[in-house]
Amino acid sequence: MKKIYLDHVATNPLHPEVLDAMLPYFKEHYGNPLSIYEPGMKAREAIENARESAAALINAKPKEIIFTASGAESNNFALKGIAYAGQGKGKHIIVSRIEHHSILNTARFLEKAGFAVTYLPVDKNGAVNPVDVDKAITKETILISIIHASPEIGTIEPVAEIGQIARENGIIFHTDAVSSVGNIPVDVQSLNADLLSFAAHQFYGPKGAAALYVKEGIRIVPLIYGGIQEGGRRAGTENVPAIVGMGKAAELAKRDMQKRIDHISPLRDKLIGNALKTDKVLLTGHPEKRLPNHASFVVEYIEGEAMLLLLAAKGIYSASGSACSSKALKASPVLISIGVPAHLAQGSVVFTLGEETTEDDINYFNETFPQIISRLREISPYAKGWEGMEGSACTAQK
Amino acid sequence: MKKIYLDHVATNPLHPEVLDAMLPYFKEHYGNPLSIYEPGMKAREAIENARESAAALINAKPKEIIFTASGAESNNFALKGIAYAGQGKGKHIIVSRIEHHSILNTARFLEKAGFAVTYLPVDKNGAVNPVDVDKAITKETILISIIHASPEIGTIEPVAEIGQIARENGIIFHTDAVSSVGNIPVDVQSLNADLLSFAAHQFYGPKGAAALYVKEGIRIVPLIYGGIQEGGRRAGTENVPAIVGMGKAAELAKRDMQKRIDHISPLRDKLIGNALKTDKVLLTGHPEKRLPNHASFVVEYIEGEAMLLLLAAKGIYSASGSACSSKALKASPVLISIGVPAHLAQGSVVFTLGEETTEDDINYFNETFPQIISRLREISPYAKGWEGMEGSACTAQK
Amino acid sequence: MYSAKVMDHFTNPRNVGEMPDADGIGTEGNPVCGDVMKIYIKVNDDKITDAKFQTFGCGAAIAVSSMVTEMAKGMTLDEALKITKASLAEALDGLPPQKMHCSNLGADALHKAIEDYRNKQK
Amino acid sequence: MYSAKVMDHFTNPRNVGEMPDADGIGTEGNPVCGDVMKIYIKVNDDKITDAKFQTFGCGAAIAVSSMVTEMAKGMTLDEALKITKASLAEALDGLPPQKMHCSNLGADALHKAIEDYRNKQK
Ligand SMILES: Cc1ncc(COP(=O)(O)O)c(C=O)c1O
Ligand SMILES: Cc1ncc(COP(=O)(O)O)c(C=O)c1O
Repeated sequence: MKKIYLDHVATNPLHPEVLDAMLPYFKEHYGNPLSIYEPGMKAREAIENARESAAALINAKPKEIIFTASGAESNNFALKGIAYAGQGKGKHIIVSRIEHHSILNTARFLEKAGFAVTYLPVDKNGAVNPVDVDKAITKETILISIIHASPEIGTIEPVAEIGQIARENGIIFHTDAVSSVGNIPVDVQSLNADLLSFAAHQFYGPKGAAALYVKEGIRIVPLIYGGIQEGGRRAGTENVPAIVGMGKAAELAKRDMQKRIDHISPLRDKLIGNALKTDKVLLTGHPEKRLPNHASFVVEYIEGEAMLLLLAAKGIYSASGSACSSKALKASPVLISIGVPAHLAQGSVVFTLGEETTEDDINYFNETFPQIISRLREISPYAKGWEGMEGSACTAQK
Repeated sequence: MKKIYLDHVATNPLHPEVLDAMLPYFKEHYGNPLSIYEPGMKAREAIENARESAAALINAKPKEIIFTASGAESNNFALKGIAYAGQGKGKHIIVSRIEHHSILNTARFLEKAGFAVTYLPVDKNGAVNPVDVDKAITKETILISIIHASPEIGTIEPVAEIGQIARENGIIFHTDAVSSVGNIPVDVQSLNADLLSFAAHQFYGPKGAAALYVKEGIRIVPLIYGGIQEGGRRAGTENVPAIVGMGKAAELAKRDMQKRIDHISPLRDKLIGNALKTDKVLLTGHPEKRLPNHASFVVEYIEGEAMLLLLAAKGIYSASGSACSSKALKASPVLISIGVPAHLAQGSVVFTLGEETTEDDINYFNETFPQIISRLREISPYAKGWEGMEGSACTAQK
Repeated sequence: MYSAKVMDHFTNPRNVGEMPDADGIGTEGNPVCGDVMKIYIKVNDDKITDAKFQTFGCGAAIAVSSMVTEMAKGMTLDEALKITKASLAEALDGLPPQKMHCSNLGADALHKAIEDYRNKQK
Repeated sequence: MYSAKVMDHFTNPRNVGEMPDADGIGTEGNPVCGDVMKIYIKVNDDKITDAKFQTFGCGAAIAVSSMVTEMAKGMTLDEALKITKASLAEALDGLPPQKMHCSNLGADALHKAIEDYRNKQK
């Protein structure tokens, strides 16, 4: 059976060249990068080369890159590290309501530790209004953190404007760019970012390698204390092969970025155009300002996980923000924040394309998706509308 | 030239079977383990299998294993996670003076956050006295963390007794077993450990995979917030291949443990016996209660980094706790804590053997090491004794 | 994640559809929670002669609906009232823990349909 | 880590050893810090005709000692006083930053030896 991977926002397959670049660091160059003999020094050099490639991808300096093990770690590090470093100045932080869990849950932790957090609303397309950021700033504000692009609805946020506002107010600005870096051009200078999180597995690199950009001169308290790795800012024996893989993946992403976008974006448009022909299928997120590989919908009257499973049975791999498909068993906060009612949010489904996606894949998808929708609607008690649906909130079962 | 790797305490070469086990998770099974389609579910299964193997290695239950990315992360997680979870009960923590930096520096961070920390002394062999632990306990004590075995001097601490004392006093006990797990039998039950850190790269597994054992029923605050990975206790897309590698390495370590010890330990004894024949070479750490692969010395009148470099030029890779070889440029706190004077600590050198070490390797080493010592002593102004050495502390240059 | 049996009942659900001449109808769940089951029964001589369902929900919910209608057919009403979450999960070779409570509404919906039928008889 | 030149001077140090009939001796550093250099010079007609060293220290320290004695030989005392940390590091094709201050004591030790010589002349 055909296998069509349309869940690139969850993780990417490893690029074969990336694996090739990594392999010597499992085998010959196994040394600890702190060691002063050959297998260690080779590892050290490889890390520094990877740092250059990672920096180049976002137009930063190599020494501004701190390697971590995941996007989530980068986000935790950014929020806690700047909060602890800046708490003498003030204890107020601004984030949006559509941040990734690794930002939202860290913000909640900081609230318990005595920080005040403002959670900014978004409009129906999922965009933060820079005016709201400006209004939320107080004398106590030390950090603004806004996601660059939502993995769930694809919307690209006006991060440059928000960064500009932060800069004018002397406030540190972090952006979670895990779902954007490698997929669209990201430049920390033009985004006015002081900190930026990104992860290799989002651009054909390995899992286990990610980074936090920290602008030169900004003080950050470590999340992981220990030895002198990463300039004393992130301890732990370096995951050399994964870091090497991140470097290679960054190099490829920089080289192939436009080619990838030119290939993926028309296929994505074709997918969206076809999906919207089916009745009661709605695009979520911004119609234009969205990740070029990203198509996200709510399909009325049916539930997301059921769609995923039937699609998977046809070899199509995708994701959903439905409560059923997330083990958290709560309707996606992102969909709720853009005003999707909870019963509609259950019908969420997200397709994210990659460089290996072909026109044939999309044709096959375009045939299959409407069939699956109608099959599930045949089973649904709501197939003709939401009448009879009780409006009560979902509490009893949770 | 012969290459003899005698720095297994820094990191281990990857076992070829481990790499073979990992490769499919870079290639076919690249999915996100949270996904509900095939490439994701295969990854999920593999992680759960690895969890079983990791748990079996230390006689824990699979659900008591939380995967992390490094020994340092496990240690940070343990200390901060238990401190934050228990701060309502008390704010006192006990550690020893010979903990790894990832414990010591985290303890210092917690001091800044309002916790009191007692740093217990050790005897001349580097052993903590359980009586000292008992005496240090106050009503406020919520956590005791003692290293299982020192990577620098090899001493194995009386962790079971200390764990017993902790248990009798209703205090949570953590042990940093990064340098012991996989090298000697470690059983969380007989050690009375509530938490235990270990890392795959210390037993022929990959860098980037480590774990924290947390006894069932013990509440820990996450270090990395985000999604629901690792039962919500450690977020971030899982480094599937590395975790798989850790599982495989744990399996091999369990299977081959005694065989490895039986092979390595006599070679290590031969190395020590020969080294001590040279004048003014002193063994550091406990003469018997030490890691079976561990030989550590101070060599008088010469400096450690110079030894390492000359050894490396002969193909022998080793480590030192000398200030020169550590980028921290401070004499090893561990050596100072066992009463080695700072000028002697400069002559520190550590050899740690592995399963691939051969009798031939040790013979070659035993020939080479005395030559290098005498060569450097020929250059040294102290070759005939420390006379003329000023006793002043080292401050001006640092 | 799901047993082969769940996947079978999910991908080839039995007894799907409305039953315009049903003797009893029971609905359980709420679309806000992600799962709603509507069970229709035909009753003759205290026996369930036919059962159908309509379900909005995840794979588990659809499989449970299919299974509960299969099991109910041919049972007396009192027998059908003994169907439980646990017996349904067992019949499906198990359900993932997080689905046990949210998506396993088949027994409740069936019991409501029986209640509905009995109320109509009064 | 180290340049080829450093490694060469470290593994094959020039001018090693004591000089019992030295005209000037200079010692710099402290074993507690990890590096001590002792420089011996022979002086004739205001020129350094020979130089030797003994060093306790790391690779950089030994290479610096070797290099400073090589450079000094044949220089006048005033020329030798112009040797600096920077010129030594340059002659060695650079030193790692963390070694620049700790292990680069050659110029200071040499200058002390010259001072020692001059003091003895008074
Ligand atoms: C005892 C001990 N604890 C912690 C660590 C840190 O582990 P990692 O380097 O994997 O972060 C080490 C490293 O070797 C160690 O020996
Ligand atoms: C926007 C965003 N932030 C953070 C993360 C977390 O990254 P990771 O899964 O590498 O920890 C993700 C994951 O996909 C993401 O999309």
